Amino acid sequence: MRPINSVIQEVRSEAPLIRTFRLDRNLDPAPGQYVMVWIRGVDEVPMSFSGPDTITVQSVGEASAALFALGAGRTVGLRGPLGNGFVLRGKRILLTGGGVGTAPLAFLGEQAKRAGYEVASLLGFRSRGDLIFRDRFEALGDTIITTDDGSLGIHGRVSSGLKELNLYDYDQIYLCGPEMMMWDIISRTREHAEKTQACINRYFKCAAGVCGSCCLDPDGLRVCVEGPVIMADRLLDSEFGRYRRGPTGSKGPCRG
Amino acid sequence: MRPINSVIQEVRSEAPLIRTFRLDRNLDPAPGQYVMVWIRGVDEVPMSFSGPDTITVQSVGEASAALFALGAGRTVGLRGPLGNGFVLRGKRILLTGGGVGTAPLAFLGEQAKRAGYEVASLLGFRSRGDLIFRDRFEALGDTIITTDDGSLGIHGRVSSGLKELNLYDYDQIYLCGPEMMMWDIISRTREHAEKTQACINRYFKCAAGVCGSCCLDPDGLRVCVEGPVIMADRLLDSEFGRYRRGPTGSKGPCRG
Amino acid sequence: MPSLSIYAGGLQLNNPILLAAGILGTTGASLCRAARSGAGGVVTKSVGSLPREGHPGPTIVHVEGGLLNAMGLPNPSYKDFQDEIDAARASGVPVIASIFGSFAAEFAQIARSLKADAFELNLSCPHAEKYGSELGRYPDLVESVTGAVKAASNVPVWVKLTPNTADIVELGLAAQRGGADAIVAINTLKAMAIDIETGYPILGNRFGGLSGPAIKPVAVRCVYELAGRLEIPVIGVGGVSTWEDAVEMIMAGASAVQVGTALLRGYGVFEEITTGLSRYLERKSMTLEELCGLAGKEKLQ
Amino acid sequence: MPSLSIYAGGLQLNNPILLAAGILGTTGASLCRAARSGAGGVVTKSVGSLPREGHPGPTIVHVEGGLLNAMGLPNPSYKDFQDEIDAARASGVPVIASIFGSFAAEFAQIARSLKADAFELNLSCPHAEKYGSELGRYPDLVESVTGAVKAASNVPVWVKLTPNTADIVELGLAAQRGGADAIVAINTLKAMAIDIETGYPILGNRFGGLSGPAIKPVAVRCVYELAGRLEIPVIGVGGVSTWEDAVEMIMAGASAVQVGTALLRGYGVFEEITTGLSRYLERKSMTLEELCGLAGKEKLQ
Ligand SMILES: Cc1cc2nc3c(=O)[nH]c(=O)nc-3n(C[C@H](O)[C@H](O)[C@H](O)COP(=O)(O)OP(=O)(O)OC[C@H]3O[C@@H](n4cnc5c(N)ncnc54)[C@H](O)[C@@H]3O)c2cc1C
Ligand SMILES: Cc1cc2nc3c(=O)[nH]c(=O)nc-3n(C[C@H](O)[C@H](O)[C@H](O)COP(=O)(O)OP(=O)(O)OC[C@H]3O[C@@H](n4cnc5c(N)ncnc54)[C@H](O)[C@@H]3O)c2cc1C
Ligand SMILES: Cc1cc2nc3c(=O)[nH]c(=O)nc-3n(C[C@H](O)[C@H](O)[C@H](O)COP(=O)(O)O)c2cc1C
Ligand SMILES: Cc1cc2nc3c(=O)[nH]c(=O)nc-3n(C[C@H](O)[C@H](O)[C@H](O)COP(=O)(O)O)c2cc1C
Ligand code: FES
Ligand code: FES
Repeated sequence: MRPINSVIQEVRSEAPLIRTFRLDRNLDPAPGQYVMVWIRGVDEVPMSFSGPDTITVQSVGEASAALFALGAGRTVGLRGPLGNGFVLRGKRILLTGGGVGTAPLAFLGEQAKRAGYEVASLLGFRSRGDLIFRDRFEALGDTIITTDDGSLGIHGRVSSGLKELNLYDYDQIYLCGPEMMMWDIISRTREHAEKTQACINRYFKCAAGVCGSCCLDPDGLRVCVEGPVIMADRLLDSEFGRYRRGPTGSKGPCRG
Repeated sequence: MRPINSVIQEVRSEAPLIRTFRLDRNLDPAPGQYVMVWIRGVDEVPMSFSGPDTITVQSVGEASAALFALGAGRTVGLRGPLGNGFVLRGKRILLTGGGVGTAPLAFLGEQAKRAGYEVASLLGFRSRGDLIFRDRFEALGDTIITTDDGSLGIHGRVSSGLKELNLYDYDQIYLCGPEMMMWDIISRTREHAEKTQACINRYFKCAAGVCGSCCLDPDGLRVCVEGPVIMADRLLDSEFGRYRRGPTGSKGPCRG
Repeated sequence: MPSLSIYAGGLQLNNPILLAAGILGTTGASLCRAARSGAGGVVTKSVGSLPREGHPGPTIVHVEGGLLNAMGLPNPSYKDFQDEIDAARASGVPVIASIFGSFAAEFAQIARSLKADAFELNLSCPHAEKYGSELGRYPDLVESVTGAVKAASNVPVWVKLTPNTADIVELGLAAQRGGADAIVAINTLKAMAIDIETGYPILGNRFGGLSGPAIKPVAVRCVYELAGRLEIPVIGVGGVSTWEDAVEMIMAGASAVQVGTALLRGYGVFEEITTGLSRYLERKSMTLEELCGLAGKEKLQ
Repeated sequence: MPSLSIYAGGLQLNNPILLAAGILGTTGASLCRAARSGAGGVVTKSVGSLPREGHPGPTIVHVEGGLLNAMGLPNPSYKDFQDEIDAARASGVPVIASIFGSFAAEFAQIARSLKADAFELNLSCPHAEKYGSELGRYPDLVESVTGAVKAASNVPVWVKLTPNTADIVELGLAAQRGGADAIVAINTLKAMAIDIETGYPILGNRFGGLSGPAIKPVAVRCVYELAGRLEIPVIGVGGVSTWEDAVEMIMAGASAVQVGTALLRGYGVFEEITTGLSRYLERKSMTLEELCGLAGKEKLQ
């Protein structure tokens, strides 16, 4: 139950501020589950699995920067896999999201494809240079890409790409990305909320369901243990997309 | 792991100072194993099982007297079964001992008889009035009884009865009784020590193998967990029959 | 079914099983959820006078028989917490605001500013510098902080004590002198865990507090000692995770019981415990009042 | 295999894993057996100046993650104990005599009368009136008792401390001032258990001491705090039951480690722990000295 020591095997740069770390062990995670990564002497932070033995990290602050400073051969402590991951349902599925949120989606898509699902993807990035996992998604099936600056694919936000798709064609939709992007999609596709699984993000402290820092209004859903994958219909009338609590527990705006 | 509450079902008087208590549960003991009996507000003391759900107690001091004061419907706390019991071996067995030590022997004999063993008994008591379990032993097979005062059976100590038997006839010998009686038998039958199992007695405090109060010189054998049944050959060169430690840990004479 | 309702520490409770401080107590919604799940009352996360982010991670470590935590009292400050309390009070169960500070006037200021059904003074957190047990280990400070909060508020004041002391009764008597309406015992034991691959203390703060089943025998002992010596009620907390544990704590002298770490199993613990407790009282034909402090009574059985 | 031999607390030890006081320490034979089973040294049952039978039973209760005991310091008195020590010393490992008393002169008298390789002063037993932690909670008494024994004997003097205090470092500093050669931390936590069928406290003495895995995080914290502040070595005890636990305790700052409750599993624990510890040092290419206190070092990894 203590952090498991893990030696980083390989570090790959995916984009200027995004790197994938291959660990020395497969913790048998379900896509959508996460692991608490202890960067010793710094902090312990939640990271989704981007593969059975990889995490893909965006450098945004102290802990992620410290992780970037570690190379192959250095160690981290792991606590996981934690939380509830995505559940595969139906036959045809759509993966949608953006940014570093594509990490668990690529992992899910690969598992789905092996299991015989038909997989399509709709992904958004800020610009061509931020694109990650393009090959992984394209190997899965039809892939639509949007960029905010139009440097690749459709010009605009992910939701601009929705027009290209008939969501009724998909048995299940899987969502992960910056909160405002996810909210944009969820709120535009309300009629599909019951078949949309969203992998969301809150400020985690304990990651064990006791401290209360990740609880979602108005039901007090503990994202760390009851999520991070949550059916979108439960998010519609929640704080999601409206506000989120930070490290002190006070409310602040949603990022991304 | 805490004391199990048990309601006394029945109390039977076996002799002036000996009573059998039937408990409300069968803890599935092996004959020779014991149970720590918590007489609440008084003490917790070790008692051998005289049957699957009975203990047979001689009143000798505070705790046993307090137990005598409890009748059917009253409760005790139980911790057990504990220790190593007798192991049945061979085909023909001899039960020998005396006093309240006959309790585990009667239990063993009944189990052996059901399992097809041929059972003989040699038992010693102070006098006719102290006799217990006569019917139980006689139902098992040949039974020789000795009394110190000659009021029944052979006049003399148990060892006087040994002359009536050819110990080579028995595959295994089971011994329980006052220490000096057991020592008398063991030291007179040295050549049979390897096939003699003795259920012995020391001052138990923890009954868990940690406090050290029951340890036997010279090997430090923990009677509470490695006994109370011990092969007689391990007793031959031990403190057994010579001295025993009391509640303070200091050496004193053997009783009985 | 026998009634579990009870008047304890100045509050009327539907049942004596409460949510402990710092456990799922950051938001009004999570407090309401505890109430809906059967808690007889809920204690909030401890709030202070300034926003705090708490300690860096790891903030918890699972250890044998328990949990180590060093959250570091993260909280938005009392100025940003009334909404959460109000939301929690909508649940209908009493909401006890846990508060902390580093001197009496700071406690009093917070108590004056917040509206809650009662206050619980955290004089016992073992891992936040200048707060908690760093004050709570001194009887004179316990007395003066309690007195200051009593003077500043007109709701019941509970004082939560630390077991990291040679004599918890001294601290309890001090709180009683200060006018406390109840004692809450115990907070966590100061403890730590070290990563044997590297030598790093695991908790971001190095030191933390041990909770869960591991500390129950210590908590039961503290409650028994306090209940035997004080006139005010004692609320028991520490390692309670089953109804049997709750019975033990009440027998030791607890008028009510708080549950913390057991929430690792989910919100279902409240119903599990209250149902078990009711059944027990029914089987024994006893009332909650008769059960309370039974272990300290002269004549037993 | 790396060497496990170490000089600690004034004694040369073949390995740093010792038998703790009061565990299978009543007879010379059981102490020898611990030595034969691989203990690097053995501490006797605590002996006082008069024979004591100890508390009535139950003297132990199994609890989650640990053991409660209230033996009550049964012992034949030092006058009847030299034989046991002599028999134990024949094993070849150092024999540390644990002694207790209720004032400095009583300790000194016992130390003057017994011949052992070292003395361990029990200033920490939480469940015997007028002994143990009833003295050991006061720094001035810790200092004076230590000083008196130092003056009365010419072998190393170890002082065993109680965790039932707000600040164990204060007690450690007092022992150091008194001239202690090493600190032993920790004794058990004062605790109790109640029988829920009847309300009876289970232990004959009602109160007892909690030991075993449940207290390891408290022991590790105490050792870490003491090792960081004292100049004399610290010997760690509390909940060690695997080699990983021993590594953790040594990293926290323990020069040697005592094992108590884990003997519930039998004498095999000594070899299990020493073998695991050797293998670990080999894998890490470290010496025992390098491991000691690693968690408190500034630069790690
Ligand atoms: C379930 C889950 C899965 C995640 N998966 C990934 C992933 O695959 N890749 C990735 O790059 N990031 C992921 N994150 C976000 C990642 O945890 C944060 O980016 C990281 O904690 C930032 O730490 P920092 O010290 O670098 O930045 P900080 O300077 O501490 O903070 C930067 C931002 O990150 C947020 N953050 C900081 N700590 C946490 C925390 N403990 N929990 C949640 N948010 C935090 C802050 O709110 C802040 O907005 C995930 C978060 C969650 C909750
Ligand atoms: C394994 C084992 C099995 C036993 N089985 C039986 C049995 O089936 N029937 C029976 O009547 N007795 C049995 N005894 C003995 C019984 O435990 C003692 O007679 C009883 O503990 C006496 O307690 P008391 O308070 O009545 O007497 P006390 O006044 O305390 O002592 C009377 C005598 O009993 C001995 N004694 C006291 N306490 C203990 C103890 N905790 N452990 C061992 N000896 C003790 C004392 O040394 C003393 O000689 C057994 C003892 C052991 C160790
Ligand atoms: C994660 C966590 C956070 C806690 N936060 C607080 C707190 O803010 N204030 C407080 O008084 N106690 C706090 N505690 C202590 C608990 O309220 C409780 O006293 C302790 O955990 C013992 O009870 P338990 O074993 O039931 O958890 C916290 C405990 C845990 C585990
Ligand atoms: C049954 C038992 C008896 C003990 N007797 C003593 C004693 O006589 N003197 C002493 O200093 N400590 C005594 N202790 C405390 C232990 O030496 C040790 O400090 C404590 O149990 C914590 O270590 P552990 O978890 O490895 O058992 C005793 C502990 C137990 C469990
Ligand atoms: S992060 Fe603590 S409850 Fe979710
Ligand atoms: S009675 Fe304690 S070791 Fe046997």
